[in-house]
Amino acid sequence: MSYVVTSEKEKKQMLEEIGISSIEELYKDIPKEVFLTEPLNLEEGKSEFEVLAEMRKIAQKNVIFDSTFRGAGSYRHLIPEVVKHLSSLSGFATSYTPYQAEISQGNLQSIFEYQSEICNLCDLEVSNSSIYDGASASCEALVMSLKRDKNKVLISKAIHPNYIDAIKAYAFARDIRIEEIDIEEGLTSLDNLKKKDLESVSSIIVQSPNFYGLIEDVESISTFSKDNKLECVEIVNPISLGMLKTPGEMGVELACGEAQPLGLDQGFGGPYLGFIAASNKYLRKIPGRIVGQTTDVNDKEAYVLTLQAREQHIRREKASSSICSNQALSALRCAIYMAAMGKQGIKEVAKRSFNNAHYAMEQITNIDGFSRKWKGEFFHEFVIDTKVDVDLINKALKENNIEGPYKLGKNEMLVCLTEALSKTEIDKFIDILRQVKK
Amino acid sequence: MSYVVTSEKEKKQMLEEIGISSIEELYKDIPKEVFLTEPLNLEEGKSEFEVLAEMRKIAQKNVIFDSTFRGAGSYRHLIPEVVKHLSSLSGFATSYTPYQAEISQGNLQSIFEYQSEICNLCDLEVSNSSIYDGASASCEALVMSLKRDKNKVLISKAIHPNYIDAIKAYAFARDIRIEEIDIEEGLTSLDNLKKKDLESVSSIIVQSPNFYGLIEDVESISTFSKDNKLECVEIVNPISLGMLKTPGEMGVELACGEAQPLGLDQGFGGPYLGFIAASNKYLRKIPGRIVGQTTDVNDKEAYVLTLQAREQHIRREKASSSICSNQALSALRCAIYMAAMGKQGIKEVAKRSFNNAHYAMEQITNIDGFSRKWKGEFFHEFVIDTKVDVDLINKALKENNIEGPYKLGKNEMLVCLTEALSKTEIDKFIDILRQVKK
Amino acid sequence: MNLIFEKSIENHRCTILPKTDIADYKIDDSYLRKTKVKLPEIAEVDLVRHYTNLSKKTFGVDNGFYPLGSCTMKYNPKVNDSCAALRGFSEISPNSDEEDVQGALEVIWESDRSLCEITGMDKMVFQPGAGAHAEFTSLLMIKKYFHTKGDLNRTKIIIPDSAHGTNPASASMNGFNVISIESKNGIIDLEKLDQVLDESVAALMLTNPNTLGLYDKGILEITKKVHACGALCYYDGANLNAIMGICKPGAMGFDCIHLNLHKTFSTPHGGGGPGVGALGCKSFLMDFLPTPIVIKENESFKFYKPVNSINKVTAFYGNFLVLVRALSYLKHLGSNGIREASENAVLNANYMKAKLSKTFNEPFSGYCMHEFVLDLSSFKEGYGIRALDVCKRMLDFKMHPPTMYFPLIVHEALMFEPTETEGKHTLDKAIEVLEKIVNEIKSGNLDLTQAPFTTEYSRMDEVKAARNPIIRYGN
Amino acid sequence: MNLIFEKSIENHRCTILPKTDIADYKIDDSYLRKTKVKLPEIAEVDLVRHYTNLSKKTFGVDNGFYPLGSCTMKYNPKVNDSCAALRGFSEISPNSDEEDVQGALEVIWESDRSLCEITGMDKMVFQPGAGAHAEFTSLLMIKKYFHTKGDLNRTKIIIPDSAHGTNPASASMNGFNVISIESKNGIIDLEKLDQVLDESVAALMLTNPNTLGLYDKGILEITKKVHACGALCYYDGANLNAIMGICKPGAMGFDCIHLNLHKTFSTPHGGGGPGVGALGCKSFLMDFLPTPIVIKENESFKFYKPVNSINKVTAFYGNFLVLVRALSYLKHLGSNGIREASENAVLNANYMKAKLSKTFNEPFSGYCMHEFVLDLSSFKEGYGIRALDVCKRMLDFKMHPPTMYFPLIVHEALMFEPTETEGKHTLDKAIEVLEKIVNEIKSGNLDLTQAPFTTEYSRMDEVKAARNPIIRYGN
Ligand SMILES: Cc1ncc(COP(=O)(O)O)c(C=O)c1O
Ligand SMILES: Cc1ncc(COP(=O)(O)O)c(C=O)c1O
Repeated sequence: MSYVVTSEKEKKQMLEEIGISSIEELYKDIPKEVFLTEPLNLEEGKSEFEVLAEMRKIAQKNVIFDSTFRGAGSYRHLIPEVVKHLSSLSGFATSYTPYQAEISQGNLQSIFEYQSEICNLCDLEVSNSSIYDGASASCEALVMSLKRDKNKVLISKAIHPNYIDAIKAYAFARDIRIEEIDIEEGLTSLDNLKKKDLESVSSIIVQSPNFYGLIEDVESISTFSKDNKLECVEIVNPISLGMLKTPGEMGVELACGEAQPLGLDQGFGGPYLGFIAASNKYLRKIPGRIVGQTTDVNDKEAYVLTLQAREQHIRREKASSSICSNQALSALRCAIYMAAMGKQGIKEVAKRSFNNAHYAMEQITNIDGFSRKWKGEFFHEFVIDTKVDVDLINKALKENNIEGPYKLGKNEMLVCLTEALSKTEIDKFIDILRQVKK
Repeated sequence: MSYVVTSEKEKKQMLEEIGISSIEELYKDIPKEVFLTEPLNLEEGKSEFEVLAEMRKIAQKNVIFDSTFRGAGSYRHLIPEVVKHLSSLSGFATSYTPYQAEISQGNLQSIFEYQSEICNLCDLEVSNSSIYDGASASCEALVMSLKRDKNKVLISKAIHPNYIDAIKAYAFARDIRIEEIDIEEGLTSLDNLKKKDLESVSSIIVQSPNFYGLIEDVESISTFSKDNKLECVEIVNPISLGMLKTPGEMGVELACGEAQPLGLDQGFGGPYLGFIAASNKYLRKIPGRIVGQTTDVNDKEAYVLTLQAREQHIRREKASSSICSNQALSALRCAIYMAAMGKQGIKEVAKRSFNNAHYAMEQITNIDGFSRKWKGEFFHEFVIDTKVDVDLINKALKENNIEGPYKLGKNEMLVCLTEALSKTEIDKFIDILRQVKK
Repeated sequence: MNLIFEKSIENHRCTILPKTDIADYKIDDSYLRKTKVKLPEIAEVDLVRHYTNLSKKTFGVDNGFYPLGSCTMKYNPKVNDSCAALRGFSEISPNSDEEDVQGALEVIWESDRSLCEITGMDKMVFQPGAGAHAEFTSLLMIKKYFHTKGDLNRTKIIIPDSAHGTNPASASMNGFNVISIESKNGIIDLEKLDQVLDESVAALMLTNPNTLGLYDKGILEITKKVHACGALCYYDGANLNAIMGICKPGAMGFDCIHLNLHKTFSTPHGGGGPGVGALGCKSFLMDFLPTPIVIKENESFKFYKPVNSINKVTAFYGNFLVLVRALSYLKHLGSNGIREASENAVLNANYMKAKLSKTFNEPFSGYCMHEFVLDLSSFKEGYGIRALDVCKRMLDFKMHPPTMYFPLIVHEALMFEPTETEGKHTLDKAIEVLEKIVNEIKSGNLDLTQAPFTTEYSRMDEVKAARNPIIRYGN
Repeated sequence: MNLIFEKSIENHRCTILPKTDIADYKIDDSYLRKTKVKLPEIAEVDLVRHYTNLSKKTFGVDNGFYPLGSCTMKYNPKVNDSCAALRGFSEISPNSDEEDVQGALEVIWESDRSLCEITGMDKMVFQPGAGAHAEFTSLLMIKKYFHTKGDLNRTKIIIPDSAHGTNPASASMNGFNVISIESKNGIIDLEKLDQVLDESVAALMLTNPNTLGLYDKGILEITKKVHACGALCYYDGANLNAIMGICKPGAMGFDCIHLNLHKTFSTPHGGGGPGVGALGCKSFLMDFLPTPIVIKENESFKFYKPVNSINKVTAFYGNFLVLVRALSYLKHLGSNGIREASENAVLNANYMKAKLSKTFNEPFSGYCMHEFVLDLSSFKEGYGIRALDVCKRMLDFKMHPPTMYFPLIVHEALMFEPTETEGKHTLDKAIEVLEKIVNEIKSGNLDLTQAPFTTEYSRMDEVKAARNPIIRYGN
């Protein structure tokens, strides 16, 4: 079927009104050479019942593991049902960008609340309404940080490799040179950083907790940046901010990252949500939509899209980014999640993930042949060196319907634990590791 | 947890306002002898995540068959996703009986529409807003049909046995005598009926299509009733009315039944929806809520609960029934289903079920050792006599993830087919029957 | 808003069935419908708009405070809906073989066990569709119980005048004579009880806490007296939300009981239903339960038919998917949470009562249980403003009014049941609104008989609706 | 409505985590956050009311007509949402092993194959987050393509003045110089094109049908010319809804393309997103696609890294669950349905245009594709009423206004895109409303500069918002 509403009889009336006898006449401007005479080589249409059954079969080809110890940029956190329910309410789901503020206050207010929550979480002053995902948000933040006539950016090698890939793509586009900062004990090397030629450098980008789960000394890096008049961009896991020092506290004025941990389904990688939070000085440089508070003509408190002069539909080639459609519904959902977990809940999620990871680390490293690769403090992920082949470990885990750690190398794995794991699940995991070893 | 909202601090303020120091003081009227000092012997509370996981495990202990040939009062029809979506919209789900019409017009209008659709389907003039289910609706219809000083009711033996059980229960309650009408070739015997002593009989109840799927000669029974000044109640499958002669057309003034086939989940038997439709003469006898059209004081078209004088909250022991909470949300869902299928769709569902059943019947009876028990015309269910043990057949089917027919006896089964089955599924079923036989 | 019929357009379609390879079978014309099927013809988009916009015109618990006394309009946790939506529950047939629906039987069994622990009953079943239906069923069991004993003269049911209308209605559906006894604030006068108690009485139906929200202190004496004359005690558990984990109806001397799972156990009310009428009884009545009941035999669950079963009151096992929600809620709350819910329901009611007693007359002073009643007669006398008017004015403040004119023994009654799922801030807001309305009444500046003023619809012409009933489109 | 922060109350909680048996681990204080986490503290019931009531203040396609030109606000079938909600899609990690996510790869593969058939491209990927992101990515591929060829002087992108703002913005994000060429009604003037075409041009970006809803007849000549000078042709597929099954961009001579699956393929717009920027290209560009792409090898699906990949533009595979919806839609419509959709989108637009041409000025006459533009300059001149005022007045009639002031080349533009999912009755209603508004303008009885009159909120003070931006609570 096709969701065409009009009946044949009505179509006739419409054609008459237009003054033609068939719809094809409307296509007269299309050159004959390209006008299709054969139907598309696709299957015939199906009823929704058949489609749903088919899609169900496809979905069943994916494995949903009972427990997972794999993170690496996409995390299984607990998502309250109320969050799913509220974010699918039809007004939110089926509206477009709130151009008509009078009939979009629900949407606008909820984005304003989202912006506020992100600012609060990061201790910063400005947030936009969303960017596609963490990687693209990092790229946009990089672009925000660029200084005139300085076309080099230093990036930590401990940033998520997929993000580095994206940064390299954006850098190629903008003719920016990327130089990587070495790592030392799994952390961005301050020594290496200090040795860099800063001549044409605009900014430094680090991630904390970094790809390996380690907490970076962002404070020193941001101080170094300030001292050398560089911009410092921190990519941060927002859940960690329930517990760890914030960008704002560390003097970072530009933070960004992936908000998936804040209540979004893992969904094979999307839709996720890139966030950017910054100090006031970036207000007119930040890309994407921003909602601001105002009043209507009757002085009723209300919300509108504001500062649109930054955006492509007004500035065109001079816009700060080309972003138009964004991740509004993801932002709404994260906002609902943040309110559902609330001030205390978000701390608990962070602390619980931290505790689980530390308990597991202790247990794993008690097993012969398993050791931590680096010793630094970490949040909820850590790297284990193992004498056993990681593939073997993961195979054994899979047989128990457990998704094993992220493989970094034949004998190196990135282990992740969130609050979604119970002690029983962790102990079972440890047990299997113990057995594989033998 | 407990969904208690108030914080400890607020509780203190509240206790102060009341002038007490602990909640227990509020319970001072409860005799010491019964005041519990031990906690309830139940498990501790759990988080919603644990509960959902537990319930998921329990749900997995139930088998969802790929295809089913079992009906017998609960039917697997195709339910459009839009029906599920719309009937769960929160205004509908979380409101109570629309006592405050000014803020319940959505609810009231939708029930009014439901009543209209039921009337249209049955060709009758009056419908209430719902009864618990088909069996209880049949009992309530029976009660409506009672005449003063006549305490006997004739019921067909071909009515669904569970309904007969319910009728017997209600009859015992009301001190009504039930007399069964024999069946002949699977149909209510007109001969037997004509031989009954009608002295103290109020009414006759038949079901069509009856429990065995056969279409009863309701017209003759209703004529017989009229001739003998009896009331005639028809229990009817509403989906069949997309195709088959309606109660109204057959002179029946009181119809009732189970509306589950109109878009309700099978859900292990409920929530379903009992409907009652009747001619105008029953208007003040019909139990349950009724919505009527009116205007508000500004002359705006609107809807209200009406004719409430029949109901328990006003008439108390003189009420037509004790029903209070009903199946409003089921009625809403059926109304949405009826609109979604629409005038043509409902015909197609009926016709398709009919065709599938007739095709299957033809195929089955072509197999040696399978024959129809009775020869009458049927809707979408029919009884097969088989030389093979029905249990064996059903076991073989189950191994193919097919739910077999309803077992009537060791060698007798009630086969049901709806539009949800494709030819491929039916052919597979037939194939298995063929093989079991060997 | 236009009716869906008015939006119907010839040959518009929403849902389309799969293609089929099976040809049409013939059927004799005499079987066929000749009249038109007058269902709407409407496209999916128009269907969605119709109902989405209707739902916006329906105020539910998800929209605001809903202190509808006696109805226990708690907030309904969304996780319960997710449980009920599991295909393993929603897509199974009640006619499936026992072995294929063990999970469903487990739901019934677990709910039974938990609710028996909470109420002090021995067995609980869920076949009745709602509270009233369970009342009817229980009384039927009582009737059959006496019949089976050969005690055929028990034709009366005693019901206090404060009882819910379903009580007398259910009794008379069973052919019993209803003996209404006068109560004081719903509290049974023991002397009056004595006067009506004799061998012709089958049962007493009691709501405790009663419909005024008061716990009847004399409860043990009452049930003793009833038992003494050979009659049974029936507990209307609509008000169980006050006493879960605090005391058990079973211990108070009740022989059978109904619970409204849609109230106390937090399943959405759906605009009037479906609910579940859970029916519990002591073991001596178990043989009379509607068939089948679920029993457990070596780790597996079975259906069982009680020997003297009253048969059935619905075709299958009641509103099962509603029961799933209630069980999810039960597991969620657990032992402590259940008691905590009751305590806070009572706390909330007393707080509102205490604060409102400064502005309103109460038919009685002292503590209440989970709900309380105000008497607005003085406003009617003094200012011509009725309880109804106050309720209609409340609509302007985006809250649902309390129950009006129930129980019948209080004139101009307003019955508030805030429930434990409302916070102090919500109660404070409601109190503020009510005080404001009282000021409006006293100042006389606003004609409250015309309220509400800001809602999309104004007061309804109910007389018109009843005088010339239009109850379907196109008649 | 109060902000959620204003509803926050100390120690109120919504979601509670499971109990844990794992003790707290110590961490050096220097790592810890010292500032307060200023998130709301709110109970589930209050959270639900907040958002339920906010959703009621948000007009979506489910509430009414939404002819927002260029945005293709189709009705979004609910079955698509059901597909996306399947746990097998929503609960899988993008970091899972290939063998465990074969279903997900199948979704990507099948979508790729179907959309290539529809567009005439050779490969389609879904990593970009939306249309603009796909534009950026494609231009990056083009840039890398020329770099790899050693052709380093192609620094220009030609874009007609009628283009969407994302086109020039995406070009300049890639360091290209934007050469804007004047068009007539969005139609390319071949002579003007000749003037700018040379070896410094990397690509032409074209929307065809263009943003005025016109199909550029000269398309084959245009792409030929562009190719002749060694540049590539980029197709902005935002308007594909007009021509599916009718003609293929690939056949028109385009080398790469983006599609907005959230438009043409009917996934809900979510208040601004997420969408999917599907990116298609001819085989000679495949090596440059973002990594990884999905390939099929003996019945199983694999990830593959194109040799000259531009790397990545999002971390994983784009907005996958949105893609699931689009695939569900594709399967639903199938070969015929897809063409039917386009035909009827065009029919609907032409019907509205024909009827409205009696009342409004059109910047051009003749047939349009799936959308059309009205020019309201004459009302501005004659009556001082702007396109904006007309839109605001439309709000009173419970419909969403069309796109205003786009494309920029038409002053006082109103751009209507009814889409095929609207019935004639809805168009007729909208036409009636617009005619009524024109009468109001002409009669002068109503001051439309003050519209809307009946909505909950009136016109906004946008200047105030921009002058002193308040973009978060409590600053
Ligand atoms: C005290 C009391 N008893 C019985 C009932 C009847 O319950 P139901 O509506 O579930 O039939 C109610 C319902 O409001 C009630 O409040
Ligand atoms: C013609 C045209 N091109 C590109 C875009 C950008 O697409 P998106 O919003 O998905 O980034 C749009 C969106 O409105 C459009 O209309």
